[in-house]
Amino acid sequence: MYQDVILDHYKHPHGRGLRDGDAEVHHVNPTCGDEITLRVRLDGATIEDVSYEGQGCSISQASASVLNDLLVGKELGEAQKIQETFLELMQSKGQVEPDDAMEEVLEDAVAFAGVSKYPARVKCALLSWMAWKDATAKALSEEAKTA
Amino acid sequence: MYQDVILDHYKHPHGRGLRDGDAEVHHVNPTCGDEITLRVRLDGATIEDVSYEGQGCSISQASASVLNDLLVGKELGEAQKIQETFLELMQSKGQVEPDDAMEEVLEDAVAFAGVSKYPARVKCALLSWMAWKDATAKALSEEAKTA
Amino acid sequence: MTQLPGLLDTEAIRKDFPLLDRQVHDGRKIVYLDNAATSQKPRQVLDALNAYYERHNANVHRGVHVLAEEATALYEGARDKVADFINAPSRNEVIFTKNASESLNLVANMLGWADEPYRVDRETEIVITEMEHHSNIVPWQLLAQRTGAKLKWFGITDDGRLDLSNIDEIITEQTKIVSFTLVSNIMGTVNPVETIIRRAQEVGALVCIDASQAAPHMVLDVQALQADFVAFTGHKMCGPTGIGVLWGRQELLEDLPPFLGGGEMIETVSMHSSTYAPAPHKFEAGTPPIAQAVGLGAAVDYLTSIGMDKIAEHEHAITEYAVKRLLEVPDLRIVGPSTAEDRGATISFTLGDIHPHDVGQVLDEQGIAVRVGHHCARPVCLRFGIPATTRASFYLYSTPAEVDALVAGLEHVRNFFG
Amino acid sequence: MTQLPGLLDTEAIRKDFPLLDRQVHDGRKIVYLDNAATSQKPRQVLDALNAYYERHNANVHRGVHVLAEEATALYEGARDKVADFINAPSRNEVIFTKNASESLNLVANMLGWADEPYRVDRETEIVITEMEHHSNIVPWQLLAQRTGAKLKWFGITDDGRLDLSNIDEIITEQTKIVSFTLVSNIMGTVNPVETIIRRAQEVGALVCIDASQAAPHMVLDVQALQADFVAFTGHKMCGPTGIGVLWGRQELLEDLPPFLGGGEMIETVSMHSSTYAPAPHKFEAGTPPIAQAVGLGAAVDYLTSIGMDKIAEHEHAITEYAVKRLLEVPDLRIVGPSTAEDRGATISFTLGDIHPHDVGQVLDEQGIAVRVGHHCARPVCLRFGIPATTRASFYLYSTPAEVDALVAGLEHVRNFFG
Ligand SMILES: Cc1ncc(COP(=O)(O)O)c(C=O)c1O
Ligand SMILES: Cc1ncc(COP(=O)(O)O)c(C=O)c1O
Repeated sequence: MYQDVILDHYKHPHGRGLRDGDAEVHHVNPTCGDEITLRVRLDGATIEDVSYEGQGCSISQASASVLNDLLVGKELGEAQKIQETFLELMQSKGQVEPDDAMEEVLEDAVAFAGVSKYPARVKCALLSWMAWKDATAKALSEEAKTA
Repeated sequence: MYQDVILDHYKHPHGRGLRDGDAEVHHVNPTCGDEITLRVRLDGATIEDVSYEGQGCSISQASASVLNDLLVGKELGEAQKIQETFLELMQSKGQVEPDDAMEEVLEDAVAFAGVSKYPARVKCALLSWMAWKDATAKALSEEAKTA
Repeated sequence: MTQLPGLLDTEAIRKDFPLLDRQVHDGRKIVYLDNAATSQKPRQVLDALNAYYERHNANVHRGVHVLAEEATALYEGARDKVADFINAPSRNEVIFTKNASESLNLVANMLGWADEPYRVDRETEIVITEMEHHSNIVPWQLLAQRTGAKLKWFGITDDGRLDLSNIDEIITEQTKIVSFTLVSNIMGTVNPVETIIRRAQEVGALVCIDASQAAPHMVLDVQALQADFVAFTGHKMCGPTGIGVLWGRQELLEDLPPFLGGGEMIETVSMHSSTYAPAPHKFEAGTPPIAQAVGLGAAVDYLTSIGMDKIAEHEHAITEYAVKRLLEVPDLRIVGPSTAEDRGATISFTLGDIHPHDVGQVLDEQGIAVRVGHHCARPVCLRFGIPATTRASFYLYSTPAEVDALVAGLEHVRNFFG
Repeated sequence: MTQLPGLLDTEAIRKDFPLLDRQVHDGRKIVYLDNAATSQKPRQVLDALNAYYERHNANVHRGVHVLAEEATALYEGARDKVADFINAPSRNEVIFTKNASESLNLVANMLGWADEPYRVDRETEIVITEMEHHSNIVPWQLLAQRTGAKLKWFGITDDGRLDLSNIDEIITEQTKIVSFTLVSNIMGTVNPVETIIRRAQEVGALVCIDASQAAPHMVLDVQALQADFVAFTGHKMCGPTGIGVLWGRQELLEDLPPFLGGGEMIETVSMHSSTYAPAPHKFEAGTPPIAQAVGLGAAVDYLTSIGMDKIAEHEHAITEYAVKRLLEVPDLRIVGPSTAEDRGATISFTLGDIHPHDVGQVLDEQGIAVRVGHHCARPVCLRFGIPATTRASFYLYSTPAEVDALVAGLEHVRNFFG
């Protein structure tokens, strides 16, 4: 399961560190103690930044790095689609062989296909993605409140 | 386990019915619902009467009848010895083969030796004996109080 | 051999159950008619237990090694099987306990510690029935004592049915919970769920169904039942001892507080406070009965492969035959419904003045295993003014020949004590 | 092969454990170092389970037929074996539960519902420690929340020992109960029972000992311990899942109220009220884990046949060797005592910055099963400011070669993430 891509992202995470954001969340994987603090900054429907800090295994760290790569600069609708595709891949129990279409959407994130065979690690891979979803919802609802 | 002696006592119980007594107790075997109400009448250290009423299986009924046979008219010390010998026999798990000495003490009650192999039935055989012990203690303590 | 319509191929089925070959008392093959107490286990279940221990044993959850993942998959797979078996809307509604008694205590305790609107307290009423197993009486007595709530119950008619004539007085606006058995473990009565649930829903009371004597014998569909909780036990349905189930509606399991605290049921723990995992884990403290859940999963597979509807049909045929044959025995009185309608394959009776202990013992000498006593339903005995009954209870492997053996055995009992 | 003084004949012992032959990941023989989570089961225990189900299975107590008597004798015989194993003054002090977590919850709930002088309420204090398993934390947190009692605890020193420097402030006249683990499941620390018990007795507090990590590994003598309650779990000591034990002093078990209500635990039931059986039955509601108790009895026989003192000696030798070898691994830091003195065969460590999940996964790929995470003792991780540890834990069948395999595996982990 430790694809080179994953190890690369783990050793050299992209976009790590907390920067300004519209909403912040703190998520924990209770079974193993992985933690992430994640902020989202939106500009209308565009994701300006996803910044994060946390501790965890290579899978959860690399996954946050890949998320940063994939989502920053995207429109929310598109980001949502990427998130859903990643979720589908991770819940596939190793049954889904990523095809070209999936690879186009997920880019580096297809490297996580192997992780989906390990139920105990799926949560690690999803930690940052769930945090992102939560933070985005929060940012949007705060925006709605101030609007 | 159903020796003829037991069946005889069951079908024709001796001394059944409640008569005057110095103390009365009501004992229940909670696992099977066997019940006995038993009275003891003492004359000094002599057992004048043991009267009883109850419902239960052949073993518990026959045992009460045998008890009445054995204990009425006896001195308390002797009765105690009979009770203890019977208890020993019943707790023997079928390991004790009653010898002449035991037979002399227990008379008909040796027929219960076979019952001791059946843990679920030992309590039936002992029900009236435990009630007798309890009632006697009660009678003595009431006597002590009024003395 | 007696042929009845609807019988299963018991010759084939009995080969799956090693214990049914057991000989007792000098070579008599056992006639096992104590299925309401516990069922025998098919080879398939024992194989699943052995395979688990010999190849996959590890503690579940929290593990990254291959055994831990296999054990977790097997354990959670058993939850899926049970969820399917009872047609649960979600697998997360299936809680593994140690037996039905724990399941019922779990419900009582959830409600005792709950906040409004579920809380049971001195303003509220708890409703049960006179035909409950002690495991569906004592938890509610304890809850009533400890909260000040009032315990009420339905009585029993002369033919062993629930007396629902005063349902509107028993179940009232004060009623928070109604808990009753789907099938009586002493009389075999199948109770009218719908009538009771309709009234409970009218007043907004929760409903808990004790399905311990139903799950082994009939199609159990928690959605069709419309109850809020359903409890049953593994060992009566071909599963191992040490495993029970509580099914509960998801919203309730989310809202209600935990019962036992410990490993597995938490989300995060600090010395100052803890938060709890979502259901079902919230209610499964400590290392669960892993092998036993796997065994129950295999039992459910086994029963499903035969078909719960077929099993019900088989038992109905046996019951009809048994009722008919038993009523031919002089002085035999059935305690409970004396026909095969709306009743399960459990038949309690008295035999003249002969005490059930004696009946059971003399039957045992002939190799026939029945249960005698109050069957953990003493209020039923009190209701009928008897100290105990003799109870014969059948299952998917029971045969008409075993009914005949029972009847012959009872004749012998009568002669013996006659 | 490395020869150490005090080792058992593991070659012979390992033949008893079918799972140890298991191959994982393309033919690697498993190196099972997750014994603190659960132990493997010897053939002797599986045989006892199979014999029970194939020949003797019936519900216990209340039965007059031969199977019921055999099952009862086996179940109660297991109680005798366990009583002997822990040197209990009376067999009636041994309560079978489903696991150690239930045992600990049982104690907490007995006290929560007890009358004076045992009652825990807002005037009283409960004492635990920071190194408890969640199963000895959460029940007391729940009890404290529900009764208003104050929860206090002993801290941990830098080398993973209990900090008893403030014992007189922690255990006071208000303390009703002190509950602590004999051996830490995360650090292996063996705690100084005597010091704690002496102080508890001074103030008249009850003492509950969590012996889950002790009973499998050392001589456990409840009389020598002088505690009031001792809890442990079957699956960690070669027994089946689904069985735990609570030992309690007879007078206490007589005085304290029941917990779960139901069949088996009653003396007599009417709809209006019930009375309870004497201990241990008072605390065993419903059909008990019969086969599991029988299996635990066989496990206890097995352990005794080898000798608990010999097992302790073996594990001490393995631990000494493992500590020495592990400390040779660069960047490896042991969390807990870094010698083999007063510690059990459970060793937690961190490996540089490599997350334990990654350590465990890469070890697993080499067939080495360790546990990673907070091991249901999150407060210990918080105390040391780490999210998790990697934990290797040994048992009577562990060998020096397995220690070597672990060390080689860790080198590989370092290279992989280096
Ligand atoms: C120290 C300690 N206490 C309690 C427990 C709980 O045991 P169980 O999970 O069997 O209830 C464990 C193990 O999980 C333990 O290691
Ligand atoms: C109707 C009913 N409810 C509850 C129970 C309790 O089940 P268990 O003893 O497995 O907890 C039983 C059986 O003993 C039963 O027949």
